[in-house]
Amino acid sequence: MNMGVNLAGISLKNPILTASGTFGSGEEYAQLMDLNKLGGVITKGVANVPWEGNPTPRIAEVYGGMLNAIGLQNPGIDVFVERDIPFLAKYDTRIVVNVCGRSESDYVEVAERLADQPVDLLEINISCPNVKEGGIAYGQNPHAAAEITKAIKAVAKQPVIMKLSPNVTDIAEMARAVEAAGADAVSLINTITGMKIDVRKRRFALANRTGGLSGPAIHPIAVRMVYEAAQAVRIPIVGLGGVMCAEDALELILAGATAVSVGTANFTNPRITEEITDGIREYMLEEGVEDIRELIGAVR
Amino acid sequence: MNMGVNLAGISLKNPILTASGTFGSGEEYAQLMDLNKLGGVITKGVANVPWEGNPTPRIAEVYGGMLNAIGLQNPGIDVFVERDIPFLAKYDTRIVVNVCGRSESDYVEVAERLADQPVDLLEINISCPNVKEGGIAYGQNPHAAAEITKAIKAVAKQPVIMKLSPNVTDIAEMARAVEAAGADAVSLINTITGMKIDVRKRRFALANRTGGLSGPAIHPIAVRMVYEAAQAVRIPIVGLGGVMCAEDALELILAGATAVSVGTANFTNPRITEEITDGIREYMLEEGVEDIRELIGAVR
Amino acid sequence: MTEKFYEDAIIIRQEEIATNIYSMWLHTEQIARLAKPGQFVTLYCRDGSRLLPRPISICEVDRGDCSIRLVYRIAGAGTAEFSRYHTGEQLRVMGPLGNGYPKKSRKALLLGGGIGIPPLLQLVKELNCEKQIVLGFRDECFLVEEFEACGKVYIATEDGSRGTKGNVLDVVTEKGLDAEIIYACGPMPMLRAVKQFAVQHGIQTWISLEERMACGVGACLGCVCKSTKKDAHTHVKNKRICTEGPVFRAREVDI
Amino acid sequence: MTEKFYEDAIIIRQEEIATNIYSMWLHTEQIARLAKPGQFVTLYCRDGSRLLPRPISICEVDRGDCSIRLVYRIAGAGTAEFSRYHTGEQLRVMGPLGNGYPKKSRKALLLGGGIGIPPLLQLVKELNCEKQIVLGFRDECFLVEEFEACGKVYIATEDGSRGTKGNVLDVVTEKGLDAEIIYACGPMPMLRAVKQFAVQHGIQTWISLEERMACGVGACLGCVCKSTKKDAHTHVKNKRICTEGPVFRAREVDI
Repeated sequence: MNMGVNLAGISLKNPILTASGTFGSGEEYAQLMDLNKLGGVITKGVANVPWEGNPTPRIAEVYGGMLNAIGLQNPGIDVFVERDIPFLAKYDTRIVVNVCGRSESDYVEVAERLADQPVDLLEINISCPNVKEGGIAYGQNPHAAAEITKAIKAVAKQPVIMKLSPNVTDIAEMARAVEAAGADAVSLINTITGMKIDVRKRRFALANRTGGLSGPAIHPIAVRMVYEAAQAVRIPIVGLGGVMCAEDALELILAGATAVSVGTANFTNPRITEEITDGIREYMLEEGVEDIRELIGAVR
Repeated sequence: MNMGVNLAGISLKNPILTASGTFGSGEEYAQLMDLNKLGGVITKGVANVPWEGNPTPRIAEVYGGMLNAIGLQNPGIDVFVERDIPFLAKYDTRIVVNVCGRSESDYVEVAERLADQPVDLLEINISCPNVKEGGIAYGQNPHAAAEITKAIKAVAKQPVIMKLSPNVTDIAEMARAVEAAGADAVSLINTITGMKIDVRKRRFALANRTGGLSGPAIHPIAVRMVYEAAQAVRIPIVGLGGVMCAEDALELILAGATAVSVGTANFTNPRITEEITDGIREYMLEEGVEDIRELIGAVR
Repeated sequence: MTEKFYEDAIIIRQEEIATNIYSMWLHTEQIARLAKPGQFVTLYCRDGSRLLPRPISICEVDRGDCSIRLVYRIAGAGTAEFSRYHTGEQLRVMGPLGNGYPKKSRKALLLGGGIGIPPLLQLVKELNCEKQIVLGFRDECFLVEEFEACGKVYIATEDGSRGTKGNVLDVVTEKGLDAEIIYACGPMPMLRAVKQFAVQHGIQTWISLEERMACGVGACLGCVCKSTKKDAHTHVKNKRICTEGPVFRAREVDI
Repeated sequence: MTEKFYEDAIIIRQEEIATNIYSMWLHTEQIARLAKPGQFVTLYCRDGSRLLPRPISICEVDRGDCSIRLVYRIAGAGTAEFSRYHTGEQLRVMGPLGNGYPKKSRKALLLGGGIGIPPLLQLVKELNCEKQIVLGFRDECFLVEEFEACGKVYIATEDGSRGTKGNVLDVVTEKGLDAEIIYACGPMPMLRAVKQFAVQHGIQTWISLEERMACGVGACLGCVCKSTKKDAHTHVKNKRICTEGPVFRAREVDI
């Protein structure tokens, strides 16, 4: 039985990845679960320089999900290259570096710094709802998304995954735009902009007012958008959004995802990624599926 | 203590309404709760002629919510005027008729038929994700939304509430477009397009493939969009989206909603609207709020 | 519209009567008093991630004891949650819902398949006529003794482990059963076959249908079935299974 | 990084020790063995609508019995859920998390306010020095007897119903307490006042902070506080309360 998939030319031992921002660079989870069992780790977003992120509260729980407004706090590419990449390189799993920036040159600088690094894929975050410049400004406009894609592709030595925002009218249009601009893959969905108000204090629950909604609450929206993107583009899709169990991951795969990122669920159970991979294996055995690739986009 | 609000010139005894499509025309719930305790009933959408709606399955449960793809089945305006309006007119509550159509002339015809009827407000559904023509085709394009608003305003004898879709990049732009076209109010959010796949049967859970996601899962998105719309327009806002309790309703009011519609929660408890109204009253007593209008848009 | 209530019921007892098939007796304030054979109730989950009430047919009614019996199969997380409840625990219930079976005093044939069998038990207890009961199972049987106390029972199993090998209609043919009225509940393929049989033999037939439901009271139009004539309420060729049904004259519906 | 485990714990007993304040003893496989004063655990809700684990400080540790005591206030639906659990029930726990208090053998002043009091109990039990304990409450007191068994206890209540009317620092001033080291946990306004007091008197002070958390292990960067110097891990002036904290040298953090 084969659980391996090919993501933009990179082979993954299984389709389960960790979603950016929920797993650090793996070190914090390393003693709670086995990183070697992951198809890959998608790191917390890294910029060309350190970012302080947003003020607190940065987190609010909501029904069936959570809001976050971290604001892409990160130590900058230098520390990341010195500390995080060598740590991850010790494990038998793929390294996908999530890249964030405030301007095209920020993104390009990070991609250039990573060119000679033992990194398998780049995931470009153009869909963070919690930063003013960069982030979602690129993610809600197909032309801007295409431009940033071209600029990064011009310097990147690894395959480039463009991470798309669900906060758009037409996700298929966004996917087509980055595909036409040379993206090797897309990942979707990033969080959906949400808000929580503390009715007793009569103020926003998050210092940033709005935050990104993640968790099972958004899963049906992720399945729909992965399906729409899969009908619109030929490049592979990394599906994510509220995956809590093997069935959720399989829904995204059947809708057209080649790989699946698990995010918020890591907070509910640090071993969830392994349980999801085991669950997919069981499903394949029970359903007589020889090769997981038979399932990719099998529901049309 | 005052719980009454003024919605586009119509006074409501309290801000709680029933969301269109979840409450029929009230008759089915009349023996389970007291319709007189509602600020108003927003009826199931009605068109100029009967609609058969979509094939089944039309319903799928998802984590913290549900998907529906009813497809606006309705008996048509003639039956509605003969049967549903007289039934509702017996109660001491406002009557808000939700209007749907496939073309501008469909909407206009219904608005004209209702002109001499004992109806307090019209809510125009330009955001149903489950019908091909009409519905969301108008709801995702500001120009189309403005055109249909003007056409209906030209014939409507009651204040017109335009019901907006959350499946857009910029909800504020949509709200401004219908305000400029003469809308007396907006209501948001309608359901978010979602999908569920049965992984064992490897097919879509809904015959329509996609359906509208409702329930507490979407509440934080509703709060954010109501807030964004409230910052963008002067006309009153009917807030809805996953309201399950008084706190949820208060969040929408504090974000800028003048009234709140309760939808999916009716399925979890047929008396939920009364419990929400009681909960708001308790909150006002505990917090020393004399007039609920003090709370509308109080968080900025 | 039928009188219905939304109330807290108390679990009198619950047991697994076959693999993943549970029998739950509930004490209710009002529902037992009103319940008729073929009607159903909806049960509400406690877990906040599951919002929609689960429709479950009424298997038996003890009006004196104000209690109803539900026999259900674990079909997902919601019914799995119910199966973990213990005696004395409360749960929210709404009902009785739907129309139920008409009770005619004619030579009756009751055809039940799988988890469609339970609603026929209260019916057979209340029917005052000659009763022939055919129960179809995949393999494991349940409720057979209760039915045998009410009339002649024939059994069909798909694997042939008990009674006739095959389905309920194979029994009807094999035993040459005839009737003036048929009451049926079971999976759609069985109901289609029963309708066809009824048409061929010109027998009045009542079947109970199921569909994904949301409100359970006729408001949301989620659980419709196709009807042969325009429905008086919807004014289109759709009938609400939760309200006009779940029991329909076979010829009324397009299945 | 401190060793931590994700395990199923069993509730030994639980009781309400003051209005909405619960004391829960948990039997754990590994956590009790490793737990240090000032560390915390996260508890996972069963209800699917609540996803995030709840951080709760460790009040007492019985390593021989492999058990830990948690004393928490009902602050929302999650803690309300925990308060309904009974002896013998299981719940998911992760821990021990965070750094905990350093144990110095110097004349100590322990300052606890409200629900910030519990983590000081295990600390006072393990400190081997002169201990002055000041506990501040709004009105209702709890855990006082346990602290009195470990050292001299002074009480402050906002309503003056017991001990000094006012807060913990009012007691320190009124009684003229002095110390070489201060350990404090409580609401932010109290901690700000304690930091100011410590700076004025040049006393080494350790405070325990709290913030909304998601992962609890330092991965998500949700629960940071502002630090006076650039942090060695984050390389910005943010420290992770769940990892570099929850206990900080008062001068390290900008509160």
